[in-house]
Amino acid sequence: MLEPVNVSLESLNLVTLAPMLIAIVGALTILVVDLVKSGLNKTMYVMLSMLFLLLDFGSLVDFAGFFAQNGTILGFFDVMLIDGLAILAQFIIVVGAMMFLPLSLTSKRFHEYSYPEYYALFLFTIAGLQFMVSTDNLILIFVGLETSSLAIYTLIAMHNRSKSFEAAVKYFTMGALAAGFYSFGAMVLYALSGSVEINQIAAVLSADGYSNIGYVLVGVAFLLASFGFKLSLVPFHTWAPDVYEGSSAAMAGFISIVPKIASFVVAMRLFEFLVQSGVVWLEVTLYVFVVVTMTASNIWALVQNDVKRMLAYSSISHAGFVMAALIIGTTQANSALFLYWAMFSFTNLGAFAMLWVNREKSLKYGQNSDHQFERFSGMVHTMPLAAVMMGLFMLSLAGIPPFGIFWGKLYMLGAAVSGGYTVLALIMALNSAIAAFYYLKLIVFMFLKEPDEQAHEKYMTNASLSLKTIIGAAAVMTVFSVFAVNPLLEFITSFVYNSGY
Amino acid sequence: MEIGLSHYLVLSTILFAIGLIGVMRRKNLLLLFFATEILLNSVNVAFAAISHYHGDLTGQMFAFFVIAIAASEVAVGLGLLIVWYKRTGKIDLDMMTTMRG
Amino acid sequence: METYLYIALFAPLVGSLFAGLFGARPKTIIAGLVPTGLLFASLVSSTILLTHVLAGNTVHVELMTWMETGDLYIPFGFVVDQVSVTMMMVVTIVSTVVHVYSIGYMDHDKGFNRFFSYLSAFVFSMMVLVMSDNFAGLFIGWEGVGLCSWLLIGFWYHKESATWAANEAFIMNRIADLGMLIGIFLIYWNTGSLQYDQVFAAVAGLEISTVVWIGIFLFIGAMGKSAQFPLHTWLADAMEGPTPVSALIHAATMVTAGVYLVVRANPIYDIIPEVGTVIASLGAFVAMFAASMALVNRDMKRIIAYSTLSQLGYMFVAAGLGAYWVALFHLMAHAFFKALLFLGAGNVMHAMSDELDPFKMGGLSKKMKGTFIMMTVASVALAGIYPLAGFFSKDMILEVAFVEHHYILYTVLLLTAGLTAFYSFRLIALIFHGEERYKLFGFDPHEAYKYMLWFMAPLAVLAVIAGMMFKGTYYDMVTQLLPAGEYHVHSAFTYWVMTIGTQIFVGLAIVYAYRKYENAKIDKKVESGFFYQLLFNQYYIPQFYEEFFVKPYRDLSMIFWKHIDLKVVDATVDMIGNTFYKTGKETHVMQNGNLSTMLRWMVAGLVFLLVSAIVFAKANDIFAYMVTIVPGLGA
Amino acid sequence: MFEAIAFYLFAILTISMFSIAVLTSQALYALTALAAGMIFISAFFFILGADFLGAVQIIVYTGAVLALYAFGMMFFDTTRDVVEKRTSPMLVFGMGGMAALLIVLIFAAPIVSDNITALYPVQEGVGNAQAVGMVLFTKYLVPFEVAAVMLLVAMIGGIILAGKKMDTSLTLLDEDKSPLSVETNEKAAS
Amino acid sequence: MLDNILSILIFFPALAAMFGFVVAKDSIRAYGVTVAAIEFALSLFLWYAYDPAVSGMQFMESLPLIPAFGISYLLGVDGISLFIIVLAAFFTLIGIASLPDMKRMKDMILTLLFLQMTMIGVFAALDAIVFYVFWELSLVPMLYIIGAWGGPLRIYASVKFFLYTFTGSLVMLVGMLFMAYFYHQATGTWSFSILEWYRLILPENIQLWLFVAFFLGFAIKVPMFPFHTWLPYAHGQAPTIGSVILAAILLKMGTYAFVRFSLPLFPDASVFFMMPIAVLAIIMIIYTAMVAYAQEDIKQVVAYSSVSHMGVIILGTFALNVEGISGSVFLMIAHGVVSGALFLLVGVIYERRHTKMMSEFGGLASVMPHYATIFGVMVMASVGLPLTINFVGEFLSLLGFYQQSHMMTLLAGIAIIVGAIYMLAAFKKVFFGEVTNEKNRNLPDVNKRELVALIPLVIIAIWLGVYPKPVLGPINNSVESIVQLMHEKAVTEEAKARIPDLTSTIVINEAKEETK
Repeated sequence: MLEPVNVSLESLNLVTLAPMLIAIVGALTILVVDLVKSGLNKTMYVMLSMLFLLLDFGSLVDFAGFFAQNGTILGFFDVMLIDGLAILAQFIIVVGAMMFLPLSLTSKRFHEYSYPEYYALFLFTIAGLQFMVSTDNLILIFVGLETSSLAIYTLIAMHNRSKSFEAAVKYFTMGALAAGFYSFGAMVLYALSGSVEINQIAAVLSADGYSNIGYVLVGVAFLLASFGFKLSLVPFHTWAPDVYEGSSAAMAGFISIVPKIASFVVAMRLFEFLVQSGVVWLEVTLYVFVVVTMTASNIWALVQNDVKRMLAYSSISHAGFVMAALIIGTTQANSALFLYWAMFSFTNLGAFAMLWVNREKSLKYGQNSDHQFERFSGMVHTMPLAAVMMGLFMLSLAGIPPFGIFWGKLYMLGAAVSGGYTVLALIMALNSAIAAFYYLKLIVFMFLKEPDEQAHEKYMTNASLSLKTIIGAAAVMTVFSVFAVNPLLEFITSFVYNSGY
Repeated sequence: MEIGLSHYLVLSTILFAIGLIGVMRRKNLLLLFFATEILLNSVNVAFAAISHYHGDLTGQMFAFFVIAIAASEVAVGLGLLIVWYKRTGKIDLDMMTTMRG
Repeated sequence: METYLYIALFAPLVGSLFAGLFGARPKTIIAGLVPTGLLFASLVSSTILLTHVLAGNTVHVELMTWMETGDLYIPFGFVVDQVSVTMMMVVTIVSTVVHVYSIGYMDHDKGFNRFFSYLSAFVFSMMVLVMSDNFAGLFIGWEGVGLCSWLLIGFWYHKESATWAANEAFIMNRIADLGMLIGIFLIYWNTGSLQYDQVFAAVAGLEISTVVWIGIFLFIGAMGKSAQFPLHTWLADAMEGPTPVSALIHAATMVTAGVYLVVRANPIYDIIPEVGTVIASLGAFVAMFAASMALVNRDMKRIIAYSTLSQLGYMFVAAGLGAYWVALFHLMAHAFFKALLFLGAGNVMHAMSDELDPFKMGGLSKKMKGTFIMMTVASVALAGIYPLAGFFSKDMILEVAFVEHHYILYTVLLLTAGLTAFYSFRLIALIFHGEERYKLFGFDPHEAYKYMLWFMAPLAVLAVIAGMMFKGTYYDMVTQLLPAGEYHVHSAFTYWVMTIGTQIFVGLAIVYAYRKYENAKIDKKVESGFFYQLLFNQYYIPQFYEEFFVKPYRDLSMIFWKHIDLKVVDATVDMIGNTFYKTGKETHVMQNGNLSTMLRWMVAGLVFLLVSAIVFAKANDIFAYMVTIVPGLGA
Repeated sequence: MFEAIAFYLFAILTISMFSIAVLTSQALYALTALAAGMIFISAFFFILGADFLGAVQIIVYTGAVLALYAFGMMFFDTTRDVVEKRTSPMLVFGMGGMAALLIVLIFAAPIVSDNITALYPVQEGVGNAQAVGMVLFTKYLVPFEVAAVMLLVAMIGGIILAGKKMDTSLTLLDEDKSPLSVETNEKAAS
Repeated sequence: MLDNILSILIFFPALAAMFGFVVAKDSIRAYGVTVAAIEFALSLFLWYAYDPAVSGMQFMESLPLIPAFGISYLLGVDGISLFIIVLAAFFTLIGIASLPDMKRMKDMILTLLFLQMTMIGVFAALDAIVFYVFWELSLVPMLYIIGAWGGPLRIYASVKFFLYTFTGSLVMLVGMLFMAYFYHQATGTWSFSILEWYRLILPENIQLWLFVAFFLGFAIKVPMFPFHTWLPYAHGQAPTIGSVILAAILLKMGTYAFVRFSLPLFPDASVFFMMPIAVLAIIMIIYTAMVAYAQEDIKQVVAYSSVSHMGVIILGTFALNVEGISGSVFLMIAHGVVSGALFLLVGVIYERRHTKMMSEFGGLASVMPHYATIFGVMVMASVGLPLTINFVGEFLSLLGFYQQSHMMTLLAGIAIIVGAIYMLAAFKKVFFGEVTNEKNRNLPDVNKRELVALIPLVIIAIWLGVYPKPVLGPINNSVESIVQLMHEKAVTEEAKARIPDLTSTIVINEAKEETK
């Protein structure tokens, strides 16, 4: 007979679930409100979601304080693992979500924003991602990942036009394949170690000295393929441009930032111990991935005709850049990852919001995508302020100091150099130069070309006050980020360091 | 002849490969989804086998969750297919190439 | 005395700036008079300074610091000593005359004001050149006269030939200036200073090879300004400038700067007689070479220019052989009579509406008596007939060569003296004697303004008496600074034979020239001869330069630009960019929008990972196996 | 011995069934083969003593998933022959076979590890379902709940996407056409 | 006021530009001129307050910016940067004052003010990252100026300019990070302060690598052969004001950085690379001068001449002695004045004829005598006539390098010949001869607005040529301290020998003083 299990409630550390539960409760609340009274205005839902996200954020602040004092928190039979990485990642996830959510307050009417389910799914996504980062159990990671992914597929499709369906289907199908990879990889590791918890796996593997290196590598290869999909590493990136193009700009921005940071954290947990324990193959492979991803996506971004697609490739490239942290593996590098991503999120938010603001319902004659470069030509004459802001975002993305991303880049390159990866640092730096070309392309269109005769008035079709506020805030953050870097860096470094990375 | 873990793993691999072939080969989305089910199923066999040979239940847990995930994927996937089909009348993925480059 | 020094130095500058104020306005006579007056003031100051120096004093002032960095210290320092005062006198006298003359000569020219501005600026530069107490200051004047020469040669900038000649002169001078600059660098890094006194004091302690290099490089600088072979072509072309300019710059002053430099740097050249010999040989060669070209030329001014060139050769012979005071003396005397000759030629040109071919003149002596007399005097002086200035200065050089046992040089110089007499009187004969050919060409010659002639008179007087009167005083004065050396042939017999022989030889040459050219017969046979053509075409050197330097330079520049800069350097840069772009264009089709392709890419990625993983794992295994079976591989 | 026979039998069966599912051009065959393959898979679960899993497999897959697919098939009218344009079959089979071969190569060697300790050991005398339940509701409670949320998400997603809400695209609709008219119509209909 | 004067100098124009967005279009020029004049006055005040006897940094400001990574906002000027700052303020002033009427005047003036911020920032920064920030930021306004107001190829030119220099400076950034890392290794703390870095003595092989990394960034900026090809396009396409600022100030960033970074940080590497760099410099001097000679566009002539002169600056810098470095720093200022003026002058005829082809002109001396005079003065300054500003710099640079290599200097000295060739040829083509093109017959001479810009430049060109001491003195002091630092830091024997030890010569100088 099975013995009854006595579990004290305290040892469960139920509180570790708080942030995710808040998001889930938020989602359910929205669904319930809709059941009680349907047809409410979207603004209500947006603000409701914002409130829950704020609560979520508050609980994270609480955790951060707790972590700073007591270190890593385990909960629920050690399934939940709230360490510095988890807290940092959740901060980025929640803040990113809070930034992108108000983009639904458009003046134009879009399909997805008219339905409360959108907001519920949005919150579910957040919850899923939060689960994903705050555990080292492969099962929970998988479930969290799928929760968020399935919600995102739906969110993309809810934009409701044929391109968004196409994007959702592509994303979904490839996601299903990646899920297969993930489960296979997890299976191999489980077969090797008898455990699905990363620290256990690491312990077991190092205990027998990686004697079954072939198995390990097969498992890692599968997991790498799976996270390569999530992190859009070449050649697993092919979904990214299409999905970005097909989804609404706001959604695209969200996808480019929030889910990725979750995947980064998981990748850090999964791969870094392997790199550290001298699995040369993984180091080399990651090196190749980083270089190829950065370079190839930059090269493809060069030839894009659509700003959104260009930004998609650029996001791939940035992801590749950040992946370098996994190879370097020092505290500095891991801190740089978070710093970079925090800076990147502001800027990318601004850039995508800008696209969102000038979104029109129908395509003009001769266009086959929403944000062709021609649309932006001569923008500085018609809308100087908007053009300047977009220009700032582009400069920041290109890594021109003193704008946001530069500091991330600087710190990451610094980490690479300090870690002894000077050649990698050079490659990364030179890639920024390639990337500068396509960011400049937009600047060239906005500032150096004459405006298109007809297109004058329609830039801000979709703008509303809240959108403008967000863009303005993003611009301010981008410009004055230098003052935020130091506190941020100290905060991040202490968290990363105390988590043992 | 003892059936060991390796046998199951090899079987799982073969099934997985079949799934991969299906994923790569199918142009009809619905049939492509079949192939993704095969992928997940093949892994389940392996999980069950490992669980058995290690005498550990975690593998079964994993397999259980994989089944749950597979089921949810079907729901969303079919939903997506339905809207797509309603809009275009096709579920052939060769028709889905408006975005490229 | 310092006040006089400053007046002498800066009065021309003030004059230049004053005239410059009117630069773009129509002619104002005041723009001519004021600089002239100021220059006269400069002349007076120079004379006062001369008396001061004659009394055995020198003036040395330091106006202010120019450059000071590291160990380098260069002030604007000026010195009036025996050498510089001589030069100052020459410069101020000739330039005062030329200024006055120019008021008449440039009377009808649109650029009257501008001309005086340039001319005075030139005098200022020349004064800086001669008065400076250091090599850097000398270089300022050196380049300054170059600039003014450029401005004045190209004064009539509408004329293609004038501007071309101006640029040629400037660039050729620049080539030599590089040598000069290097010389200065050498001096600085070896002696730690550029002040004459410190340099000359230190130079004795240097290694001889260093001094040789210094001497060579300074002389290269001198070669450019003094138009020595092979940098001589610009001088003849410089005759495109207004004639007073030719008189002042290209006869009396600037071109002698090279000689001045060698004279000034005599402590350096004294140490290195071998270099001096080379200089003297080159000088002798140039003397002969230039004279030969003057024989056949049909351009009045060019003939005089070649004669100048030839005389500069003489000076270098003297300087090279260590007879610095002789060189300087000839410089002075030459300045007077050559300026006079040029001014006379200017009168003729005026009279003949800027016609330069003497074969179109003839018999002008009746119409232009004053000019005729003066030019004849100048030519006699040039030919070195007793008792005119040329005799004392030029024959002295012959003696120097003889005394120093350079008989080849002596012979060359002697022959050249004959040639000089010949071409000088060929010119006189063609212009002033014989038939009045100008009528055939419809010219109506007239004498120049009276005051122009009056102001040429001092030069004429000097050309006559400079040798006789001043030689003693000059010698006493100059040898206080320059190495004294009496160059007398020891045997009185030899001396008389030489002197009289030379006089007779020269006289014969004059007579022959008269006979041959009085009637301006053109001997077709001779003219088509090889030597005539060779000389007439200046030994084909200009063509040679054109073919082998100018054209290749132009072509090479074109190649550098069109083929290397655009097609190699720039194209490489663009190629890097284009490679990325093209790669993008070629490969972005892999994103063909088809889901099947995407999935296959994913699987391909996986397979790639697996392959590499297994290769790695197997390699690892094999390596481990090898380690076990092969001892000594290490673990 | 029995185990070996069963293993090989079912291995051959599943492989062939899945192969048919993947290779056939008849959609109906594919579906049927898939269903059969799923059931054969559950046989392995039973062989391996994972009874609970086997039951879940049959219920969820054959019961739910395949029913959904069948419904989808009817909806999409793919019962007739699926015409598929093939591109580079060599590549497909090559890569698939390659992947399989590589892993098999590794898996041919048995996993030897002394360090594996079962964290949740299979206890003698405890029914599989019971044991699974124990683990599921202690250690894996959180994933279980999250899985529930996931299913909820999938449900909402499925309903939203397949339901009427997506019929008229507000995104593409002009502003002046009142969305309310659409929604009110819907409400009236429901 | 004095404590923060550098910050005020840097941010005042930027702030003014922000406010300038509000100013109405018709008054913007007055606004711009006023702001630039105030800025210039401030810079003059800086010069006035600067103590020329002190060789180190003055007006230091320090504020921790990112202490966690050792980045601080550290400013200061010495004799080397002081005058370039003054020059930057000056050129912005006359640039705005002489701006011809153009479309989008307001944008132009505001951009110029932003550009001014970045320029002054580069020269005032003493922290490598702050330096880098301004260094990169300066590309942006320049991109806009070239790209928006330039010629037909403007977009190509501006993007090329941006990308090329950006690429180079990224490599430099990696170098900086490595330097900081090395500092971290040595001291245990992060720091990007140049003054802190000065204290590090690096092993030679590290010096070599770092030198190369920094070199790439600087060399492209200078631009050195063979990285120069962006420059002709940038100049060729840029509007007058763009060329002026580019030639006068922006190019100086590269040469300035050599003096500020490469020499004192890597003395041994500087000695090691002296000859290769000298070879490049000589190629630059002669080759680009020849290319300049082949040009048909007057502006391209000036552009290539600019490159050629930069070669002399480089050569002077790598003379590694006080004479050479002082000369090269002085030549930076001189080159700024002269090539700035030449570009302004070219702008004058471009404004009138909208062409820059020399074949279109000819005989302008009689049509525009004042113009021709000023042009002539500047041509002469450009060919390095004594008593003009360029001569002092060129003379000292070449003089300095002569100590290192005789042959090289002889080759480099060809600069004075080839320089004269292309300049005079161009001058001749444009100004001499008869007026052949009817369009040129009635061109108006320079107007007041243009004179406002040109006359001061002429005055400076001659004033500093005659009396360079006020500038050369402070430069000399600061350069001496750098050379001494280099000598002390040098590791290898060769470097010790090549870089003079000033402590020994100071004794001699004192002895000299006594004897005077």
